[in-house]
Amino acid sequence: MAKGPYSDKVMDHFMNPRNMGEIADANGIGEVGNPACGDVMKIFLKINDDQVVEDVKFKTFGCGAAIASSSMATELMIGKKVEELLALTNQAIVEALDGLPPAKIHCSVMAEEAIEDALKNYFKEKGQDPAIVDEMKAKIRKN
Amino acid sequence: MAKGPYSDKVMDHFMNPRNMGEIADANGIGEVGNPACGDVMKIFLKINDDQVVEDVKFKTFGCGAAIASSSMATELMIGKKVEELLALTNQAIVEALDGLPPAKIHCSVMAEEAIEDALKNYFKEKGQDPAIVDEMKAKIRKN
Amino acid sequence: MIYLDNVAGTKPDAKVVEKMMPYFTEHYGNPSAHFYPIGREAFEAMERARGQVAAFVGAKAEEIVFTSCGTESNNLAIKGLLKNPMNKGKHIIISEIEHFSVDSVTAKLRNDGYEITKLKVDDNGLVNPDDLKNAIKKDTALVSIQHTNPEIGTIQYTDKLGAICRESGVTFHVDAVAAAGYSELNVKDLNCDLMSIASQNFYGSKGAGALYIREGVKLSGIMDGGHQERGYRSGTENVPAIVGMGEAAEIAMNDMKVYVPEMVRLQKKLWDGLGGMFDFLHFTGDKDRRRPGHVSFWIEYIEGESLLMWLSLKGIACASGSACSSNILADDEEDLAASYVLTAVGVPSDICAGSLGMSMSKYNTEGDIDKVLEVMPETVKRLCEMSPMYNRK
Amino acid sequence: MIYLDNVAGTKPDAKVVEKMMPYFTEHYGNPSAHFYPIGREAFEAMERARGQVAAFVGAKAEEIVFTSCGTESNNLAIKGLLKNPMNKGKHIIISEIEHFSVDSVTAKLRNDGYEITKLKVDDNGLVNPDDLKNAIKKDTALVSIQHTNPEIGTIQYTDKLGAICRESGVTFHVDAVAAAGYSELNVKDLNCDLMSIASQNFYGSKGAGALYIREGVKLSGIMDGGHQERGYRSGTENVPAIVGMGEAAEIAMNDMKVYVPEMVRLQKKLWDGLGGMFDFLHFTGDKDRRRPGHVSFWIEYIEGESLLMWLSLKGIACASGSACSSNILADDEEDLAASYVLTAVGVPSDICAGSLGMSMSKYNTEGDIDKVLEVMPETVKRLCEMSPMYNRK
Ligand SMILES: Cc1ncc(COP(=O)(O)O)c(C=O)c1O
Ligand SMILES: Cc1ncc(COP(=O)(O)O)c(C=O)c1O
Repeated sequence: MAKGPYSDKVMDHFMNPRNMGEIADANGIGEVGNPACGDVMKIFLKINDDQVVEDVKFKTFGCGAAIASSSMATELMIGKKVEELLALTNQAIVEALDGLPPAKIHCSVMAEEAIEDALKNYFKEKGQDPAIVDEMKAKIRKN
Repeated sequence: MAKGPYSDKVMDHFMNPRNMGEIADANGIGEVGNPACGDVMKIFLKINDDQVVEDVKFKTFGCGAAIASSSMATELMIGKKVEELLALTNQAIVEALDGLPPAKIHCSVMAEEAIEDALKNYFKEKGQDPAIVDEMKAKIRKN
Repeated sequence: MIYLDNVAGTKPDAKVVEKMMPYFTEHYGNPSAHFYPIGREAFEAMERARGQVAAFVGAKAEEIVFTSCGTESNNLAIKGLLKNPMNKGKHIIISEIEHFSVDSVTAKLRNDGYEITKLKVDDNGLVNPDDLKNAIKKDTALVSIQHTNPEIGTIQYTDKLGAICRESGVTFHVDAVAAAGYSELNVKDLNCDLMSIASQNFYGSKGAGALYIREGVKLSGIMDGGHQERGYRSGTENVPAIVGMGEAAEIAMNDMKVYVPEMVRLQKKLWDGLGGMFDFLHFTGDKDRRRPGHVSFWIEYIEGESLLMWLSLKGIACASGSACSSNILADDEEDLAASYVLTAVGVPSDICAGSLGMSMSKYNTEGDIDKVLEVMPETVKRLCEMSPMYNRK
Repeated sequence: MIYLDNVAGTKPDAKVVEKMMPYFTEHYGNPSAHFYPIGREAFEAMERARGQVAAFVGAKAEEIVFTSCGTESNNLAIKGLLKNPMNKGKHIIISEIEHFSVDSVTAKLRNDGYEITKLKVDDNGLVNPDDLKNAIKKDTALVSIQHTNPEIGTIQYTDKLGAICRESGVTFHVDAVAAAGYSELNVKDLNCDLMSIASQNFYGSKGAGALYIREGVKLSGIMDGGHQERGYRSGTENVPAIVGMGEAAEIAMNDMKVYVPEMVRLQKKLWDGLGGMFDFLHFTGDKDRRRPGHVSFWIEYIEGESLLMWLSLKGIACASGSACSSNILADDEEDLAASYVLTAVGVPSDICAGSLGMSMSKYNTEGDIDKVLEVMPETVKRLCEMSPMYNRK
């Protein structure tokens, strides 16, 4: 049987998405995209006091690549520290999925942005300035 | 088997041309066309004292339609009086051949012209003004 | 696999393939070679096919020109007419929901000084004939309006549009690629001057299209060369595909009265089944004036491609109206813009991301439709659960 | 029937037809439909074929665009380059003996303000590379010179012509339609930027051609629509024919080294046999630089079509170089002008009315050639007897 435009990994995450759903007591929720563009991605984070991701879930309205990117992103996030989350680039997601068609790379970018948005909301909820996320990210990525 | 662009009659006259050859003692020889245009048609007439075509032969350099038109023309000429020859139009030749492709109609026109040329030479040989042919033709065709 | 994307091309009829075969293996000659049987056979087969296609659309054989596909027919109709020295008009009228091959040909002509009017369609995808009447101007050279829309299935009032064109002396081109084999197509009844069809849409093979050119309409060729097809279309003719197209036309002409009513019946079953299933499923196109066997819709909360993928995994092949999936191999994201057809029929782009089209062929069975109706609920449920928008309501 | 008109198209290889079959009967999907197997299979088969064709000409798969025939490839190469906004040049160089599809495309471009230089050929049909060097100007946009002439068989110094173009930074298009399958075609060795081939000339089926477009060369599409073939060629792809072309390319690549030398041997036999037969038979084209298995000539006193017809009646199918017979169905006689190729190679039009071309395929046998050599004397004798010019000498 002919393979589709997506890798086996993408198809696996599309058919069997990991960590799909919501977290009732999430302390960081990120949402990016809008339906008019065909994708909405929402990420729910539960970060413990050691700043480690204890639980993560997602809901995604979008194409196969968007669903797989969200699913893969959550797998890569669990058990990670906040700084590690910020080091997680869209390329890392693409690689973990064994690639995406060029026209679908933006889905992995959305996943990265959703994580960032969730972390900003996490800091905001803690009363901190969400801009800290940009600073941390800039520092991490410089190295 | 698929038929060619030519009718069976044309093919028959192409494969088995009637009256092909020359007449040593012809008293009217007509020649039209030139090789650069792809056709040369030559008609040899032997006309007796009653102005009846006793014998006719042709030689033709040309396509299938040219050969068949010459051959058919000679068939239609034999035993005819001079006036009758002048009444013989290219359409009559085309009809006798069960038609010719539009691009090949000129071959039948050449046959008509070759007959005319042969008659002019016949009258010239007899010491008469060949213009008589044009006059006779005009008169015959008017009716 | 249950194949429900027949507007993208049908399975060729076995009788068509059988007729084509000898033109690969025996009668492989070039139809321009009239003087030996192997060429002459090819030529005669092509002319027989021309007669069959002509009969199919109510035209004379001399009014049919073979092309390589529907797109080429549309390009030839439009560019051929406008670039012909006899044409003086600089104004073209199309509708908002034409196929790419009409829409982008005319868009490019804008650069050459042509003015394009795109007629609006109503929410069912229909052009209002009065709008056409009002849009025609002194220098209107061409009206090109499709017969049947492949994405939303709507069938225009082609005969009325044609009558208006004829009254005004404007050339009327009908893109009937999605219609041939499903609607009666008589060029006289439809009042058209030019009509495009493509073989692979009615059980012929890929590689052959045709353009009807009404006697007296002056077109220039768009492919220059050895003057095949009376100069309208140079290049060695695709004899096997053309022979197949002739056969397909004849079969359709004979069998449509049998298979079309059955397709309409199955369409109604699918429509009613889906309509009763979810209140957030919205049909697109006109309910009555539509291609037999064609059902198209969009679903709130659910993106088109992911639905398409799930259905494919369940063994159902259908079409996504979202440009997103059809251009998945595009080099950049700009090609992922929303379907202009959906926008034109007023589908709200803020809650719809891609529609789905199911188009049957004469080969689909009641069992196929039952299967779709069985698979849809679980598939839609699954995707709704995953959607961040579903619970918001 | 002994088929000796292979420049007009070959009998498809049985292996090619076999490979094509499943794309009519099973994998009939539209290759743009990536999300279900029946479409994806079509897509992948097409891409496999692209790789095969690319390997055949020494290119990368991305550099191959599929078209419907050689004529379309030539149209796309020439119009696509010149109409692209990146092109500024207004001067085109071709030879006097190009195929109609190059000759008439460029002739039409004259109306759009392009200047055309037609390089003379010598009596063997060869372009002198120095003439090309001298003809290139500052605003030369394109040089289009065929690899192999189908009528007289001559093979140009394509690599040298290409080197000159490259040195001058001018785009070089090679019409290799009559060459593919008979000469080694490596786009790098030939220094070309664009190259046209057609499947039916090397044991593929009708309905598929290809254009090699060197990476970096900017072309506009000439068929507008759904952006298939990366926008170079919109329209549903002829998948079966494309699959066949890929297979034909692979077979040719593997087998040419076996069948080409044999074709050269038979060609020599035919050439020598005919040459020794009549002193009024004149060969056309270059004796050494010629398409394997191709012998062409004209005979004093004898018109081409009648010879062609006689040979056909004797079971031998070959080509007449006289436009006369190829346009037998033309509406008027103007189309019956003498071949410009013969004129260009200095054949005297006052004693020559049409040449004959015999072009072998890999399927011709020694027996075929023996038969031709047996039939020719009686046929020529017959026509000489009938010719009013024969005895004049
Ligand atoms: C040199 C050359 N170029 C172009 C063509 C046109 O190719 P097609 O007939 O596939 O359109 C031919 C046809 O034989 C040819 O010999
Ligand atoms: C309405 C319409 N026009 C034109 C086309 C283009 O036809 P083709 O794909 O044969 O080029 C299509 C294709 O499905 C179509 O549906």
